[in-house]
This record gives sequence, structure tokens and C-alpha cells, in this order.
Amino acid sequence: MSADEPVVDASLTMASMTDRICAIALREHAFLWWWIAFIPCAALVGLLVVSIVYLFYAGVGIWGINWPVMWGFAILSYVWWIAIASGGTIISALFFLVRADWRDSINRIAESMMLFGAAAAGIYPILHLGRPWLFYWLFFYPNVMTLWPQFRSPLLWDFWALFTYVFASILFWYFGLVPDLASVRDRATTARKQRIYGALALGFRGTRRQWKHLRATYGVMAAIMAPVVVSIHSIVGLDFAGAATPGWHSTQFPPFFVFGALLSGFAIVLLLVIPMRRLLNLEDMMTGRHLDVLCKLLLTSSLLICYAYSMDAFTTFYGGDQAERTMFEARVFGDYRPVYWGAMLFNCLLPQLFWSRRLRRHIPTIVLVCLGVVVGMWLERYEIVVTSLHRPHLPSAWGNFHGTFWDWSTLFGTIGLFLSGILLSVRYIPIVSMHEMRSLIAENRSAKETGA
Amino acid sequence: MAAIFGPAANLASKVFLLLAAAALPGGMLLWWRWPKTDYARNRREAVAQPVPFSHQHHVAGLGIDCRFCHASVEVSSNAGLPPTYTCMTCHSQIWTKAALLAPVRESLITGIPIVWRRVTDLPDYVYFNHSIHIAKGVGCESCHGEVATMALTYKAKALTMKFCLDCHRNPGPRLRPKSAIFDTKWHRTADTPSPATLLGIYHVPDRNLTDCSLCHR
Amino acid sequence: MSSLNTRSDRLWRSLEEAAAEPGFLASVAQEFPQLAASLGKPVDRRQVLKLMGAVLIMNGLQACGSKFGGELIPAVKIPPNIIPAMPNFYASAHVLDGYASGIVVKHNMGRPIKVDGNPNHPASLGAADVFAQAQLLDFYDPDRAAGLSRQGIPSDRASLEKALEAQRSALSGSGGTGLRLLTGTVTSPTLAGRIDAVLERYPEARWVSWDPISRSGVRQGAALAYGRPLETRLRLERADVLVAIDGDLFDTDPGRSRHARDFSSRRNPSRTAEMSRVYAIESTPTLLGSVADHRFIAGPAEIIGITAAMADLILGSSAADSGAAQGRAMAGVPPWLGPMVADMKAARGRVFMHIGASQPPRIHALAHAINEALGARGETFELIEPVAHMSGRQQELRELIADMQGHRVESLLILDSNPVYAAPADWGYAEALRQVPFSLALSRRADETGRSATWFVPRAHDWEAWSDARAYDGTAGVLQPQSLPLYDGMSELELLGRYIESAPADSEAAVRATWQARMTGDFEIRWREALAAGVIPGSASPTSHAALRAAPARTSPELPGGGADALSVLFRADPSLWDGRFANNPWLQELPRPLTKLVWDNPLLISPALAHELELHNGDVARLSIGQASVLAPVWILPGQARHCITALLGSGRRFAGSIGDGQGVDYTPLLALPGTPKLTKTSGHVDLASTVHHNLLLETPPEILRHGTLAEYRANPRFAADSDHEPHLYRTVPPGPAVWAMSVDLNACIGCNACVIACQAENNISVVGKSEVLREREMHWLRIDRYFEGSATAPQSFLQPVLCMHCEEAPCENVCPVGATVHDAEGLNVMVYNRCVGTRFCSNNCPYKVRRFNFFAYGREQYRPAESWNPDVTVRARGVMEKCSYCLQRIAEARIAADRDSLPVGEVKTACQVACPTQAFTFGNLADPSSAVSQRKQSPLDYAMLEKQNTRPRTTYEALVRNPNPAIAADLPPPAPGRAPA
Amino acid sequence: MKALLAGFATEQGLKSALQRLSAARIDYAETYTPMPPDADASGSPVPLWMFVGGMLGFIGFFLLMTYADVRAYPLDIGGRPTFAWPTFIPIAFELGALCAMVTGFFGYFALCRMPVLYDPVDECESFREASRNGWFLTVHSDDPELLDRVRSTLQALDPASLEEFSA
Repeated sequence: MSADEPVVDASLTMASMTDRICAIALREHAFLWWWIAFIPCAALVGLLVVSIVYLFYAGVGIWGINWPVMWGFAILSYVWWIAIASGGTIISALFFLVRADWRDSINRIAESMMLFGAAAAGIYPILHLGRPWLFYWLFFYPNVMTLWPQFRSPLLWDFWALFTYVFASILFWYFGLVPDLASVRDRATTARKQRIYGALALGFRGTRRQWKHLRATYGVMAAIMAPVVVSIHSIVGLDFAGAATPGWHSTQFPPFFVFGALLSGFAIVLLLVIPMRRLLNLEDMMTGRHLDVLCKLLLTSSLLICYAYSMDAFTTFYGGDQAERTMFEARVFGDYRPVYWGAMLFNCLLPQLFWSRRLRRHIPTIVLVCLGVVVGMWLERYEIVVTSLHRPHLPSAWGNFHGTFWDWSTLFGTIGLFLSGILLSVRYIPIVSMHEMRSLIAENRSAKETGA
Repeated sequence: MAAIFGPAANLASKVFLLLAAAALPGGMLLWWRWPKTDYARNRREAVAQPVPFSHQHHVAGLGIDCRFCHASVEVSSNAGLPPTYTCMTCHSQIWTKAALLAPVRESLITGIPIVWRRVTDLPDYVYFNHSIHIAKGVGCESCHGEVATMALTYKAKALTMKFCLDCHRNPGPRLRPKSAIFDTKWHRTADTPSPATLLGIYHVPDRNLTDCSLCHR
Repeated sequence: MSSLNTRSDRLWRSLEEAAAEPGFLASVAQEFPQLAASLGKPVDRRQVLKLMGAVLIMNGLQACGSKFGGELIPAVKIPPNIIPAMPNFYASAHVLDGYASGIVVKHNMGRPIKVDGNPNHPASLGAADVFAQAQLLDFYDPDRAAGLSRQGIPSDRASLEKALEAQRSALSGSGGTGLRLLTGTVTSPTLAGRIDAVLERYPEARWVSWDPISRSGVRQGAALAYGRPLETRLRLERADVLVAIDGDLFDTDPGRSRHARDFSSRRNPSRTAEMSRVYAIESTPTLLGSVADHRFIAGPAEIIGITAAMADLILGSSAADSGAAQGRAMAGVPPWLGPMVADMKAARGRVFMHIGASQPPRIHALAHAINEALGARGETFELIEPVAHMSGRQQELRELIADMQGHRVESLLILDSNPVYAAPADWGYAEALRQVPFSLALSRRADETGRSATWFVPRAHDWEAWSDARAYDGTAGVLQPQSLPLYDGMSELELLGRYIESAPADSEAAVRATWQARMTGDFEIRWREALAAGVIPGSASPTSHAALRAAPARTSPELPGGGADALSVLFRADPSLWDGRFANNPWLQELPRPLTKLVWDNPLLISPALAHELELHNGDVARLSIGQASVLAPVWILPGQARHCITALLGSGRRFAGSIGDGQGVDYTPLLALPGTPKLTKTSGHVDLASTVHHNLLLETPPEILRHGTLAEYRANPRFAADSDHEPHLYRTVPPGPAVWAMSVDLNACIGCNACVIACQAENNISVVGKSEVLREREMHWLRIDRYFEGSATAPQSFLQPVLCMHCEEAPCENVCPVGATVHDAEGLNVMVYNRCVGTRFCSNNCPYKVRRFNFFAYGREQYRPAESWNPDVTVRARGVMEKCSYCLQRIAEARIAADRDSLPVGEVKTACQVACPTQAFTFGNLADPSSAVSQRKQSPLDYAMLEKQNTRPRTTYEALVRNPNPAIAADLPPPAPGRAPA
Repeated sequence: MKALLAGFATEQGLKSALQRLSAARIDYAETYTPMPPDADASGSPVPLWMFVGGMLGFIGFFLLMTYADVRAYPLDIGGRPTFAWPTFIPIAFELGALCAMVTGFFGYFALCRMPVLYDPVDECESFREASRNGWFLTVHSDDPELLDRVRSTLQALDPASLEEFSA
């Protein structure tokens, strides 16, 4: 197999493709492996619910946060999830705009990833509040206090960026889904499924008019999603860069965070594609070519991250601010050095394996590296949030931070939430964007005919 | 084959979507209006008291000055409630047998205070000071309404933060001459001094009256 | 307000009014012990507090939230000069081990809510130490509710009276054979009168005056030197050179607040003509040592040698009788001694040598001789007639115990003393007490003694009864009650009254009688004046003209056995808990100890060298044993501790202190007063110790944080510490309001006594969070005193810096808050609007000074105090809300409203910390008024802003620390801080 | 009213059928295809709507924030100017983008008169192929012989399916 391997297998026809994808969504009974995967994830969701209930009852004190480390898991996991979601959007929107043919078969997966990543991220900002029931004070609406939010705060920008991102993602995802829902509707055999998918398809029948405006609208939507996804992660970066805190006060944070989004996005998408193409035997749609491309992209974003890390170190010492240096030394050599070096290893070193073409096709390696990146990105956020805060300007205020049980339970709960979401979408929603695949197949056909 | 939906489904689905769309602005409107309603602010609800005291009778009828009972209103943040002794200054002479007044006599004998129900309450994080408002020409009526007409006392104004700010942003028009401060029936007339003059008379300070720190500590 | 009746029945009533139902406090209080018990040990403080709070809530009184629920409760009869919501102030005094310090108690609707110093009182001059302020919680302490009991079984007043009657008749027959009184130091003229009366009425009776924190060394020293236990009245403002050996001037000395004031008047070179120079020679760091220009570390043994050597150098070659001793002393004389003594001699008449109370009498005697020789008497100090009461029929505690063991004691009255806990276990007091047929303990709570005596009688709080007391200089003041008894308590005066037929029963009559006899002129007028002022004019002890007796002082003491390398243990009063009587006070338990910053614990303080020898780390449990007795205790490494010297703080490890104090810390009394050399051995155990400074590092304090230099540097360039020129900035400098509030903190004045911290806590309703939460780094103090060490671990320079909200003109916290919960007001205050806060905590992350505190839990609801004790002018913060110093906004608002009412410019405002500070380190006021004190202070050449480079333009600035080392002693000068602005 | 539904196996088939019909001056045929027929996407009004919606959102929210900070309740935030317009931009941008997305989403469905859960063509058995691999066209008419003409024209192209249904 090689990089010039086609993005779809020649044997694939519109009919066979449609039938297979619809068959997955319409299965009477779920696969066994599906249950094996879903049950533990559902259990984790239960854990999440428990954690949240107790949090609201007792207060954020149940977490490890303290003075001076006032932000902990809630923020860093939020950033982590947002990065994962953004990665999905970038694949589905950005690469749509550049007409990357390999995107069509995996963009639905990328979009589900965006959707449920955003969902997992979305609950954190509210949990994070000391008085979560007052979160609506961040909306602007005419109230009896005649008060408005404080628009200078990066946190408010973040809140609205997240708000926009979540809703826009849902619209974008659903909009691209409509024609495929129609296909499923027409393949459905039971009245119940016909009605459900039929209602969701909103009566899409593929008329000339429907197709024409669909393409136009979808194109513009993608063109909007691209800057939106860049903006949300830049703004998340500003949550930190906007503060004068040592370790945060850096102009490179917005791009730095976007690089992180790319890296974790590609890693997660690989982690989802690899088992799915195997379990749902879609190797002929998600070919070695896809893995190759994604690995290359992962490698590229890893190099970007390396650049960001090195600039971080450079500016700290070139800037010569004492507090910054003290903090950075603590980060690199202090109690939290495993976090720093862990991030270095997983985000910078490990991906370098992908310089080798062979390893770019070696499934175990890919899985290993991607898992490493996922962990590494979390460590990076831990390093940014916690180690920066634990060394403020005044030595008298130095502190330490350790996650409590509830910190971890919430984190794993959200992981459960994400995975159950993905599994449900695999179970009930066409996992490949069929109408885009059809165009792709058609193109290949015509290409061959002209070639022949 | 038979179609999945009948012709009626088209209209039904459109109507459903329109209603769903309408729910959003509707909800927002409710959210905005609800706190302003009298119900949410429990205005105009007479509160049952151990003694059905009538301001109408005592103030409008007998012409007793507010300060006779609310003695510290000019010097303290707290206007003060009349001690049993104050009630008994008259009621040891008149209505000495009235059943309505039994709790008052009871309190005098046992020395256990009468427990009144609160009518106008502000949140604990709001530090309202009566004396300064009186000193600067704000009438009782501005916040308590026409108490002189209340057979049973009720909360007359919304007393939301907006209510306070409306006046703090532009005090002039709400001020009244010294003589009228305790007159709950007073209204601006042609010969009332202009807002500007009143502000001058009372030396309303040049400080920012909408500072958070003015009321919240 | 003088007559008890009118005031107190009002107070009682209004207290009832506040609590929705009569007798509320008692009812709540009774629930606490069971709660505490039900939790079992080790108790998680926060849990306890939580449950305590729960009780209050069940009783319809939540700490935060409405004070009256939905009810309004007027008085039945409004008493004279009480206006709803307007504070009243009544003078009184706080008495600790007999010595009084004047206080003024602030009342709201009859409820005491704050304690300040009494400006008229010589021992206070307006300052109040931590104990005086914290007694507010002692007064409201629900644990006081435990009533009369006889042999542990609840009893009542009537049966007590019966028992006392029986006693009296029995004793009057025998002439008082076997009657013993046990008290602490007594300065109260009335109580002294009563005691004498009892001793007269019962010729065989004996009186024991004993304090766990003993000053007998001082008295015996004076007796050695002058034949009588004269006391000294210092005039530190006159001392150019102050030499303190094991100095406790600011820690335990009865005049500590006054000494601090006088001392600090000579410490800021920009205000005093000639800056004083302070030498501290000590084994364990003290407050004085931490601010001294030279701090020399010497073990207890060396100290004796050094004093002897000083005596020889100053008093001339000593007599033959002590030649040997002197030889030893001179042998180990450190190099700095010569220059120091030269300095002392040069400052003849303007020098004072102070000796810590725990030093042996002979050292004190020597010091007297030296001070006389240097012409200090009459200049930097005076001798005055003894303030503490004495009698011919006195006994030492040990003699009493011997009598008790010998069944020679029939009847023992223990008045406000807790020997069962505090006396050296070795003396066997507790066992001896069982031999006494009738013993009565008048204790503040059902404490160790109260539970072992036949009768436990709750002692009336000082605010519940009449009394009087004298200050360190003898000035007397009357303690008037601040409320009717919350609990059925009895005062010493009342109790002793039962033993004398003639005596008036109630304490008021007794006190009046005392002063009627001593006051000239119209008594009623003088009396009312005295009550109002809190002091009785002209009652100070007269100066004594006793001459120094030559002989005893010249005998320089011999070294104790053991040798230089032997371990030694110093037993000292806990800076917050004293001898343990304050162990049930949450404020004091959670008050960071000045130099260790430890809370809720009293580990053994050891030197880094010793820790290294024994491989001990902070929190490691070690066994400290003397002879057979031994105690397991965690250790804490304290830089500046003498190498082989261990400091053990008394006052912890109480068994029956109350729900808060029980079992906190370690009880060292088993080791007290034991002969033989101590041994310290490491064990495998480890205890987490809660310190509010989480990193005890030794680094050069960055100049942008704490700037300091020497007097020489200052003389060379007075502005050596001043800010560099401001960078240009984009935004408005000063808001347009009519006032410009600002503060200046004088680092030269701060002695780290913590008075400001407690004052802030009391004024602003700051929660206590408990040890477990402090361990999680969640302490809540708005005002903290940062401590930095510089130099070597063995002999570091220590620096203290009070840190509170800087109220920056360009506050970084404000523009990161998404809901505008922290904003600027027109008078430049950085306002925290609690009710708007949603708790994103971004403001704290963005605060360079880290002065913001967060309510991780609903601490406000969990406090172990009734709702009446809160300051009604300050919101009690809810869960999930950020809080911080507000410059005492409520006081500003009060002044602002008062001024506006009369259309006057706003007057003077003093913050709580400023009022409480004994050294006037804080100056607060209005910069818009160039004549205001703060405007003056900000003109000081030493004025600088912390973290100036952040360009936040703080309203709170500091005056840099200047030290005045002796040029002849180059060794441990503080290194000049680098990076200062060029001249 | 009657209608004809003709299905073809390939896009090519559909194209030629359409050409025949237009040759026969019947150009009111609707097509149903499994993928976008390569007719150009230009000329759709939706992108313009989205642009307008986005702009309105951006300007509207920018003005709202300006009103809130400058007129409604000016507060001194760390001494920053009340009209801190640069800080308004991120939120204005985000909400502008959201408005554009919403306009596009609903604009599209409005434009296509969706949802249309029922369409007579659903009655035809073969029509399900339209979302799989079938290329369909329908011709509606009240005039039977016209439909007959159409039928004959289409049959000549041997369609995969040819059904008549009543619309």
C-alpha cells in the first residue's frame, strides 16, 4: 500500500456504498462490540451526573483548587475538550474549503467529534462557577438590576465564543446530514424508522432546487465555521494571555492554542477512524491514504507545537521578568516537571515517528502516538493552568495543587459523555457522508473513463 | 409504495416549527417582564399583622407625624419601630378595653415585644440609610407609597435595583421641599421649586450616586 | 452609661430580640457539646464548624442571610440613648494574668460586636492586642453554657449557696484552718481587698498566686537588686540603644502594646531625629528579635555567660567570689560583644537593657545593676512600687500541693486558674486535688480543673460582672459589664463575698466601695468620669527611690550543668493561646503565629542544624523526653533558632477546652519543671502542619516586593527605595470622586504582632475555615503579614510585610471579571460586589498581590458563633463568592453619610487595622486633603509601591524598611537590595 | 392532475431525457438526483442573506454593547475607557457569525419550502432509488395526451422505471 493509493476503492459504487452505510444505521440489533463499548461509557456518564449533583450541593471546594491555584481541572479539561472539538471542525470545514478529497469519507466522524467534544466542553464553564445557578448573568438581557455583563473580560468573550460554537456546530452538522437522512429514510423498512428519519430529513428529495441551494449554503457555512473555530480557540487562549499572571502573559497564546487544537483533533480523529474502518469494515472508504494524510497533518501540527513551546521558553528568558523566570523554572524543574516533560515527550517527540512512511501505516504505532498526543495535550493544559498559577509574583503566595477524586470523576465523566455520544451517532446516524461520497465516487469514475 | 406521511403532514410540520420558533422570543419576553410584575415583587399585598394597625386612621385620620413612631428615621439608617410604650401613650387612655389591642397590653405586661411581620424588605447585602435620604429631601412616599391611605400596610413600590437607580441617576425631580418630606399625599405642583433649585437647597453631593459601593458592602 | 440596672436589662432584652426566642443562646449552646462529641476524634474542624452552623440555622439564625427572617421586633421600652442601628461604645479593660489593658467595646443594639483599644489607657493608647480583641468570641462562646456542677452532676445556685454557707460556718470555727485560695496574679484593688479580708477573717487561711506564664523571675530579680519586687516603667521612646536579652517586650510583657508604640516612635528615620539601634540576643526568635538591627543567637547557657561578660565589661572587673564563673563567661565571648558594649557605654543615659521574664532572677538582678551603671534609671526607665498584690500569708503552689497531699487542706477555692492542665504534671497537682474534701473551681468553662474539683462554678465573663484592674504601670481602670450574664456565671468578687459576712454581695457595690474610699471630690461625678474614660486618673504606681543593693547583683551567676552541646528546651507562652485559656477561640487558633505562620498547632520549634543532625523535616513526629517523662510531638524547623535549643509552646493539647480547642496540638506540661537534660529522638510518625506560608524559603526578597536598606544607605540617599519614574500610561490616573482614599504602611513600624489581622477579621466578618481547609491553602484573612527570611538558615534576617488589597488605580482584577462584580468607585476604591459575583475566580488569578480570598464552601454559615456576634454593617459572604479587603468600606460609608447629612466634607476615617495597630504602622485617609495624615506619609522619601513594574498604581504604598546596624559589627548586615532606582 | 415519474440508471440517461423533452418543448420537468446535478451553484440568494444576517448581527450586538457600557450603566473598570470598542469586537464577531449561520440554516429551508414531508411522488415505488442511485424526472400536466407524448418520448430512452401517479 502507498500514498498514491486511491481515497476510495475502485470497486465501490454509489449503490453499494449507500446500502452499506444505511444498513449500519438501520441495524435491528446493535453489534456486540457496540454494547461492550457503550455500557462502560454510560456508566461514566452516571458518574458525571453524581459528580455534578454533589458539586452543586457542596460547592467548588470539593475540587482541589485553592489559593493561589484558583483554576484547576474545570478550566484545563474545558480547554482540552474545546481543542478536540475544534480539530473536528477544522477537518470538516477547513478541508471542505480546500476541496480535500480524502475528507469526504471521514468528515461525518469529524463532525460528531466536534459535536460531542463541544458538549463535553460546554458543561465545564458552568460547573466551574462558584455560583453556577447564576451563569445567566453572562447573557445580556434587560433586567431589574439594569446591569450588563462586563465586555472587557476574555471570559465573557469565551462564553459567547463557546455559545456560538456549540450552536453553529449543531446547525452545520445537521445541515450536512439532511440528504443522508433522506437516504436512510428511503432505505428504512419499518414504519417507525421511516417516520423518524423522514421527519428528520424534512422532506429532502434531491430536487434540483434543493441541491443547488444546499451546495451554496453549505459552502458558506463551512466558510463561516472555519474562522469561528479559529476564533474560539484563540479566545480560549486569550483567557490566559489576557491576564498579567506569570506564565500566561504571552502574545503567542492564541495561535499556540490553535496548534493544540489541530494536534489533538487529528489524534482523536485517527483514534476514531482506525477502529471504525475495521469494525464496520469500511477500509475501502477510509483507506490507508487517509491514515497517511492524517498522520502527516499530525506531524505538521506537532512541529507547530514544538515551535510554540520553544518560543514560550525563549520569550520567558529573553523577556527577563523575574517572576516569569521563577515560574518557568518551577515548571521545568519543580514539583510539576513530569507534567512539562510529559507534554514534551507526547506532543513533540513521539509524533516525530511519522517521518517514517512505514510507521504512518503501522496501526499500533499510530494508535500509540495518538493516545500519547491526547494525554500530552491534557498535560500541556495542566502545565499552562496549574503550574503557571502555583508560582505567582509574591513568594508568600506560592502554593501547590492536587486534583481530588471529584476532579478526576468529572473529567472521566465527560470522557464517558463524549464516547457515548460518538457511539450513539455510530449506531443511529449514517457514519459516512453519503451524498459527498457519491460525488467523489462519480468523480473517480469519470476520471477513470477519461483516463481510459 | 405508500408515502410515509400524508398530505396533512406538510402543514402540520410547518406549523410545529413556527410555534417552536415563536417559543424563544416568547420565553425571553416572559423572562424580561416577569420580575417586574407586582406578583413577583409582591406589591399591594397587605400583610397580616398581630395587631391590624391602620396607618390611614393614625396618619390621615389623627394626623400623627411619621416620626412619632418611626423616631430614628432622621438620625439612623434604621427608621425604628414604635416600642410598646409608644402605643400605650394613647392606648392607656383610649380603647383601653379594645380586643384588637390585647396583644399590645399583653406585651406591656409580659415585657415580651410585639412581633410584626416585615412589609418592605431589602436584601441583606443592600445597606439603605433612611437618615441621608430624609436629609436630602426624599419623601417617605417616594419608596413607601401613600401610606396615609393604607388601612392595612402593604408594599407600594417595586423596590428593585432599577427602582433605586432611576432616582439615583436623576435625583432632582424626586426631591421635595423640607415641609413635604413626611407628607405622603404631596405631589409636585407649579410652585414647587425646580429640581435644580432643590438639588442646590439640599447640597446633594457631587459624588457618583450610582457607585456600587454606595449601597453594597 | 454607668448604672448597671438601666443598661443591662436593656442589653438582655435586645439580645433576646435579636435571637427570635428568649434564652436562645443557651438553648443553642447546649446542643454543641453533644454535636462535637458525636463526631468523634480526630475532629475535622470544618465539619464541626459546619454542624455548629447547622444548629444556628435550625434556630432560624443563619450567619449570612437575614438577621430577623421575616420579622420586625421592636423594644417594649426604648432605653435612653440607644438608637436603632447606631453603635454605642463603653470603656472597659482586658485583663491577662492580672495586668489590664484598656479597651472600648462597640455595641450594636446592645450587642458587643467589636473591641478596640482605649486611647486614654496608658497600656493601650488606642491599640488592642490579639487577646483583647478576640475575647469577643470568648464572650459569645457557646461552650460557656455548661452550668454549675457538683462532682460532674449538674447542680443549681441554691445548693451551691447552701454548701458555701456550710463551709463558712465550719471554717469560722477553725479560724480558717485548711482554707486555701488559688488565683493568678491579682492587681485588682477590689479583689485584693476581698482576699485580704478573707485572710483576715480566717487567720489560718493561705493564698496562692500562681501563673503558668510566670513573671516570678522578674520579681525575684528586682527583689535581689532592690530588696523589694519593684516593677519597671519603660520609656523606650528615649532609648537610643536597646539591648534585649531573650526579649519578650512585645510578646508577653504586660506593657507590650505600649512598649511597641514607644519603640516604634524611634524607628523611621524619615520621622525621628535619631533612629534607635536595637540588639537582640536570644535563643528563639521573638517579635523584638525579628525587627532588631542586630539579632545574635545564643543558647540559654551562652546567654548567661554573655550577660555575665557584659556585667564584667560594664560594671568593671568582678569580685573574687565569681571569678571562676566570669572566666568561663569571658572565654566564650563572641566578637560582637565588645562593639555592642561600647555602643551601650557611648549611649549612657539613653540606653536600656531588657531581660526576658523567663530568665533566672540573677540575670535580672545583673541587668538592673548594668542599667543603673549606664545611668538609664530615671531616663529610659523608672522603678515603681509593685503593681501585683502581695500578702504576708502567701504560699507557693508547690507548698500548697504539699499541704494538699498531706491532707492539710480542707477547702480550696480555685479562682480562674487551671492548674490541673497548666501546672507541671510532675508536681502531681491533679492527684493532690483528690485529697481535698471541698474544692471549688471558678473557671471560664468546664475545663480540666473544673471537672476535677468537687464544685465547678462557671466564672462570669469580664463583660458580665464588675471588676477593676491595674495596668503594667499601676494605672487602675474599672471593668464595667457589657451585658447581663449570658450564662449563669459568678465572679471572684461575688464568690469571696460569700466568705465574709460584712461584704456587699454583688460585684458592683464592691467595686464602688473600693473607689469611694480612694476618690476625692464628688464621688458620683468622679465615678462616672472614670467609667466613661476607662481609667482612674492619678492611680499609677508611685516611682520608687529604692537604692540598688550592691552585693547580690555583683554575683554573676554560674552556668547550669550540661555544657554547650546539651539540648535545652524553652517552654514559652503560645503567641495566640497564651497558657491555653484561649484554646477554644477559633480566631486565635487560626491566627498565623508571627514567625512560623502556623495555625491550629504547636509543634516543637527546632533549628535547621538540629533538624539536619536528626534528619527531621517539618511535620515529622519526634519524641522529646526528659528523664522518664516524654512527649510525642511534630517538629517545625525555624530559621534563627539556637542550634541546640528547642522551643515548646504551651497552651495546646487541652483535654477540656471546648469544642474548638479540644485535642488541638500537643500538651507539653508533662515535661515542665523537670531536671535533667532533654533528649530528642526521631520517630516514624508524620503530622501535616498547617502553615499559611506554604514555602518557607530563604531567598533575597525581591526589591519590587519588600525594599530595605541601612541607615547609612538612607543617609547617603533618602530616596534609595523610591519608585523609579512611572512608565507613561494610557488611562485616567485618579477617579473624579470628592475623596481619594489611600493607605501607607510603614515597614519600620510593623512588629508582626497580628493585632491588625484579628481586627480585620472581627470588623469584616471574616470566616474561620479550620485546619483541614488551611492545609488545602484556603485561609480567608483579608490582611496577612508576609514574612521573608534573608541570609543563612542559621542566622537569617527576617522581614515582615502586612499585605492587604492595594486598591490599584488600574486594577487588573476588574477588567477580567465577566459580570463586573469588582469595579472602581469614584473615590478610587476597588469595590467587590459580593452579590454580583458568580465566582469565576479570574480576578484572583490576575491579582499580582494575591489578596483575594474565595469562599470555596459556605464558610459564613459554618462559624462557631451566634449571629448576634457578627458586624451588622458588613455582608457575610455566601458560598462561591470572592472577597477581599475593602478599606473598611462600611466605615467610609458611615463617615460619608454623616458628612453628607450636614453637607460637610467627609471627615477622618480609620480602618480597623489602623486602629488596632500598636505601632501605627497603618495610615489611612483622604489624599485629596493635603493636610491628612496619609498625604503626609506618602511624602516620605521611603514611600514605594509593591510590584511597581506591574503598573497597577496601588493606592496602598509602603515605607521601605531601614535598619540601623552598628558599623563596627559588619558581619550580618542585610545585603543592599539590588535593582533600586538610581538616585 | 396527473404526473409521470421516469427513473434512469445513470446521470447520463437523465441528461439525455431532459434534452429530448426540451427538444419537445417540454421544459417544466423536475429532477430528483442522488447527488448534486452538476448544475452550477451560483445564483443562490442564500449566501447574500447570510452575509446580511451576519452583518446585522455584528453591528447590532456591537451597538448593544456600546449602549450598555456608554449609556445604560457606565462603570469604571480598572480605569479603562467606557467605550472600549476593541473589546467589543470578539463578541460582536461571534454573534455575527452565529446570526449568519442561523440565517443560512432557516433561509435554506424557507427557500426550499421545507419541510415538505409529503409529496405525491412519494407514492411511486421506484422513487426510493432517488436517494441511492436513481436519476429521476417528473412531468406534471392536466392534459392526458401531453402526458402520453412524454411517456412515449421517455420510453424510447428505456428508463429504469416509468410510473404515472396522480398529483
